[in-house]
Amino acid sequence: MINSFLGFKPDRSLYPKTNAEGKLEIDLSSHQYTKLWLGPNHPGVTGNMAMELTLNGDEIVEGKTHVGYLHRGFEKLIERRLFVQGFPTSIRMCVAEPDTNEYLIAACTEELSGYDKQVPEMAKWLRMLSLEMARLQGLLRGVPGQAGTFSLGIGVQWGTYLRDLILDRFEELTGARVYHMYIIPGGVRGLLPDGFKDRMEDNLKEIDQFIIKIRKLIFNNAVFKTRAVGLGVITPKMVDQYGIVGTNARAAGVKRDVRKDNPYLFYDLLDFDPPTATEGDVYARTWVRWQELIQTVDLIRQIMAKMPEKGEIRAQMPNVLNWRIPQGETYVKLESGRGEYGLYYVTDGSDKPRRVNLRGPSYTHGIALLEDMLVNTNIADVHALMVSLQVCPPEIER
Amino acid sequence: MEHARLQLVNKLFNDRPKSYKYNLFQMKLLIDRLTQHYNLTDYKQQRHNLAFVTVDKQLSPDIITHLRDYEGFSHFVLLSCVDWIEDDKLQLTYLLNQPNHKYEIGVRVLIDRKNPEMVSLHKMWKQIWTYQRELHEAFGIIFPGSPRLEENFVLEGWTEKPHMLRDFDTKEYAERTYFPRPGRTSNDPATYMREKLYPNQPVTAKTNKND
Amino acid sequence: MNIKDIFTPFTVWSSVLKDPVTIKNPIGREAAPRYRGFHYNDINACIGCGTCEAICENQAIDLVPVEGIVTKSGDSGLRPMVDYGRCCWCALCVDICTTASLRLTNAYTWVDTDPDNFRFIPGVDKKDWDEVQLGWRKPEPNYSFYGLHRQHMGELHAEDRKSSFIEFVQGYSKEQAQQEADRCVSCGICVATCPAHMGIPEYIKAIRNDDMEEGMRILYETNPLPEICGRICTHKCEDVCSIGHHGDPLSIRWLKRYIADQIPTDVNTYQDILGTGNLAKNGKKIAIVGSGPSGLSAAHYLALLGYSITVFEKLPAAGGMMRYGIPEYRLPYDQIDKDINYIASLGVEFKYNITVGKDITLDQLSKDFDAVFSGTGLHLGRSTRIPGSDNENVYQSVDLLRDIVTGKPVPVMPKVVVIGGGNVAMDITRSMARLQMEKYGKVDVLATSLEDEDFMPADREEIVEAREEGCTIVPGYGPQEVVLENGKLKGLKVWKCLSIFDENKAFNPKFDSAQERIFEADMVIESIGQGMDLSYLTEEIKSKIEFNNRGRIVVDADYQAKGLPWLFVGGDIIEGPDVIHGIANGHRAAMGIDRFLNG
Amino acid sequence: MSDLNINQKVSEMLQRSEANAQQDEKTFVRPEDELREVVAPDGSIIKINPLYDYYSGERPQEDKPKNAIVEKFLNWARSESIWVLGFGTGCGSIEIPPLVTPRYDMFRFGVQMRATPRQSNAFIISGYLSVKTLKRVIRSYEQMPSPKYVIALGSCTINGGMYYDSYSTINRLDKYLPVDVYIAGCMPRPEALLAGFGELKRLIKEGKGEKANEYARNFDEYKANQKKIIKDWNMPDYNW
Repeated sequence: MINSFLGFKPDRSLYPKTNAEGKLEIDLSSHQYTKLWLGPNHPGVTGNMAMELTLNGDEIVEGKTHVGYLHRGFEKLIERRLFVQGFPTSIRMCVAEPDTNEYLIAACTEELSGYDKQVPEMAKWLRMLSLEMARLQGLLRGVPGQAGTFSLGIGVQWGTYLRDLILDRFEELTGARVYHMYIIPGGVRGLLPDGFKDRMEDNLKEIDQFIIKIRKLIFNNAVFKTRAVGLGVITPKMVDQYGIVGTNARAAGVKRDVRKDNPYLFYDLLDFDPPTATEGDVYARTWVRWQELIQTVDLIRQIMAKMPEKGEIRAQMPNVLNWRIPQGETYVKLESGRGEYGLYYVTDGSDKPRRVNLRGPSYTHGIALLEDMLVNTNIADVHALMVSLQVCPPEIER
Repeated sequence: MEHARLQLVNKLFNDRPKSYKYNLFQMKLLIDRLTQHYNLTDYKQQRHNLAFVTVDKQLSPDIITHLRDYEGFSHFVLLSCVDWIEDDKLQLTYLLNQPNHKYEIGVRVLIDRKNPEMVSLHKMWKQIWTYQRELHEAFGIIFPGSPRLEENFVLEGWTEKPHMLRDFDTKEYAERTYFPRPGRTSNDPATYMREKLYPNQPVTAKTNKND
Repeated sequence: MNIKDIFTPFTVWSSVLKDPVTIKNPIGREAAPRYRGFHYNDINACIGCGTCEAICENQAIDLVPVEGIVTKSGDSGLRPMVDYGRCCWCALCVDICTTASLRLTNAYTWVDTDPDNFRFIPGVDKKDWDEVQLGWRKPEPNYSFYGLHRQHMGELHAEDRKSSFIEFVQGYSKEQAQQEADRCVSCGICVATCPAHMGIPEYIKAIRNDDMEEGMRILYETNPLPEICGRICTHKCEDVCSIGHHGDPLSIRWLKRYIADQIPTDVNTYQDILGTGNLAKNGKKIAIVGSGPSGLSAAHYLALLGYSITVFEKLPAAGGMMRYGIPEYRLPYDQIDKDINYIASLGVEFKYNITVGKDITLDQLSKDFDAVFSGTGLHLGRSTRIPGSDNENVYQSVDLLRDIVTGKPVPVMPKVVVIGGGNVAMDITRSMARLQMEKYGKVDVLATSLEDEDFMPADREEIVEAREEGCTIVPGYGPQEVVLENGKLKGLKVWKCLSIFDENKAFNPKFDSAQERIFEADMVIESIGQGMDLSYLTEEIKSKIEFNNRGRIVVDADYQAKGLPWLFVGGDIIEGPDVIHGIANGHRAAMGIDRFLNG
Repeated sequence: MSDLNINQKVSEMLQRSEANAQQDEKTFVRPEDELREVVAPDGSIIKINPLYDYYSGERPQEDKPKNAIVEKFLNWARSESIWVLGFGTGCGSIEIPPLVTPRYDMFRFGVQMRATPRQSNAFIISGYLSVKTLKRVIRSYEQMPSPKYVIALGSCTINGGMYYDSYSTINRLDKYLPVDVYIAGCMPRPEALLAGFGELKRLIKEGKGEKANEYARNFDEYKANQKKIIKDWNMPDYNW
């Protein structure tokens, strides 16, 4: 679409031929193609990931992703740790939205040990609050960050400042800025501090201002429109083929939201409707995320209004040092800012899990989908694509 | 305010069981239909919207195709592997999601641990080859025909046994390879107190036995 | 795209006029009050239990000895050292800290050029943030990593139990025992305090695993009388239990009883479990005088080593004070028999109704046997020697308790006053209450002690239970005179006790004669301690061995009497009245005898 | 040093590394990196060894301090213009954006991010390093012009942090790269990072920021350590 807009018609005769199996036949020694490695050391790549691009001019004919630069072997390490020790380890699986991991570890262990009914109500509200705050800070990075990939830096400057305000609230509530370690099996680790809601409301007001400004800055911007419209289109058919979830699916018109489909915590008490779009391109995805930003602010307000003032924060659980969970397996999922985020958890009756497998949305978005979407795009659009799919490498390789 | 909140909570507890029951009912019907066609060796209803079934290795491609094409499990969630080293088995779990009824089914397949091989399903969903590539690296499972199976996924230059197998000891490997900073020693309180306070006293009874 | 899209973005220029959001002085900006920064440990409150080390998923914490901190009962003398090359500031160590001494301050700046510096002992190594008060502390309330409250032990109701001698503590069910065992943090602080150094964390682990046989094996490593100890041990371990610093201590004694109760009474089962069915004899013979805890313990461990044991007992049944001093409602006889039958099944021979010194002399024993162990205990009641204490209605508690067991008629009168605040005093108080209940249908027993309520030597629960059963406990008074009227006992005159020990910490009570009370009584029971009866030692033997200033025989670490190599002495006559001490030094004396005879 | 010496040294080094390449590293050479013959544009056939032809076999050189006054001036200048390579190697890189944005604004302290190692003189190792990343980090570090500094963030760089038992991450950064400043925390807050930059500035001003020279001096030792864990060493020893 963008190419036709600029009146540019690529010469398809230069493209590599495909063989009988449908694979590209690229002969590098023919001097027709260039191999370019993008990342891992590259400021535009989110996280630490490499893409091996085969170029024809500046157009990509083949893209291969290379992950593993952030591999720490979490799933192996958690197998060596007690159930309660799993959550400080697991949250480091994704630095962009760590709270989701805490919740999943807690929910899986509670479900398998039969304590899920005993989690106090207050703890559930506080879990929801911290999850929504995590989504908010993720979106405050993500929405302006999309414009940042087209070299529009001012939104990033604002967004990072506002995200920092949310991190200050996190610090008050949980005791840490980024790795909160707040949701623990059985409940949470603290009540709201005095005056938290007022300070949060002040921050939310600032974010309201920002939301309006960002609309003028990004969505009514000639550069952004020209480059984002028509880039990286996801069709509704692709959603199931690739396992696309979250905002990426919703921007393609497929309404998938775990908070609505399989409500967890008290999400069915909140009044919201996940935003959708139909175009499925980078512009639509950013637009959906921007609307979700509005919605998340609203959800935080709803949660703060509906939650009780005081209450128990943790159920009485077995001694953490002796805690054993009977044999079983489960899959618990939640809606993170990037989409369905799930944990497959297997126990074998000992005091440590048998297997923990994280299913992050980036796993499919960042490898299979991204590789196919890179073809026929321009080098300059690679980062835009990557950010628009919200690829978070640490959750791919774990 | 407090009253409104209580009303909300009540609404929740009144409404939820209905959707739970609906989900459960749908899942029961599904399992009934499946058992008519296939031989399920094990079935467990983990949650109202999540069940696990165990099927034979040969049957699994059939049943997964059936679930996708006839039961609407169009969303492939994940492919995972569990190492049951005691039974000498690897368990592959294909987790599928039904977006309309909003429930999930986990298809468990037990394969031989000594000679792990499984049919590749990369033609069915476009992201499965990634999982298969990861499992090949992490557990050494072979998926014949799966694209880029032999390529490195997360590791580079790995010469040990597949790293996710239970008998690969990561701590021992790390200590052997990565020079932990020396100079740390710790004491067990009970042992330390014994050495300090009553070093010569018997702690266990000796027995003189006829053999 | 239209022309508007080119101009709208320029509206951001409106921000030019806004105040900058930059923090003027970011370095050292104060973190939130709950921030998890660097560690601080109150080393005086810390007991070095090591739960912080156990919970740390990064192995960031080491327990190291610290200069100036002495290892003593209830304090391992170790303190946590944190490695900031490992820490992830999750504060699980703070949340589980049993003494709540460890906390995280909200200081967070530490820049260094040497990576080896990032290792320190919080609270000992001086750091800039030691004075910072804000930071992460254990969340309050209702937040704990282990159960704070002990499982309630089923008991008969006071009204029911005071009318009979049936055991009133019912023991744990399996669920209760497992939940109680679950509270244990396996720190092992208790092991050093237990005189027998029992493997407490290990047998509690066996309960968690529901492996009673393993638990039994662990118990018999150090204690051959688990049924008895599980009921009447003075549980010094529970006083130092680390989780007792905030919350109830673990009920270690009841858990021990739970294990022993699960094993059937059959001695063959015992032998199968403990693997003692087929002991090899080594041909040497040992005589044991007295079948109290120390004698039984020595007999058991010597029998395991293959010695032939003969136990001489003055009374018609084995058990010593456990049988003749402790009332049946606390320790039923069938439980004593259960433990003793097993020891007898190892080939230990019991000779009852033989008084050493009278029926057979110690010298004769030394000739017939390779070694002699004497654990004769404290069976003589001590008198207060106040005016009137020679009255016929003034009794000694040990005598009465023994008479209750042997079935001799025991004088029971409507109003009884007991002098003493120890466990024996409580035993006689409660026994008398039961007897009164039987005879008169009501309870009127009063016990008085020198010590204040908080310092009474009796176990807390004994006092509480005695009161529940209708007894009156009046602490803090010293007896002055048994009031007689025409030779008939009328009551006991007491003065308020001001202090018990003088400046030199010698026993020298001071009284306030103005606060005088007279307790009406028909009989007075003295229970202020017991003395030993060493009359079986001949003058010749006495001249060879040494006595210390308290009149006790001087022994070495193997409980070998100084000057008389074949004589080993243990139990209450060495350590004072306590069953677990007796068991411990019976075990050690057995090892000593083995060393003495086999080099 | 005369030209002859340099040439001799280079050829020796190339021979040595080529011998290495043929012996133990053969298994890890990818097909496109293998020795092969190609047709040059003029039609002649030439042999190429992609791994060694594209790099030089140079060794890092020690930078001797200059005359005292000049050196002092240079150190002042260096300390006030710390250009950091924008390579987010671990979790800690999430705290870099707040630093470059208005709230903490590290530009006012003379610190800024650069996209390429050629323009940077400071390297923030922001936490754990997997072996795969370490290989790239070494290459990036060696490409940076001297004098250069390394700032290590968090527990992971000191003694492995929470990944002490991971098969994939290194435990001690100082075995593989010379580190100037360590900042404690998991991860350190932006304020602590600024304090770290302050400390680095002080070190440079005092002339103690000489770790790049240490790397040159102990080059063989560092290489030995690096090669011990990077099993597929399909690159020359020094990439500048």
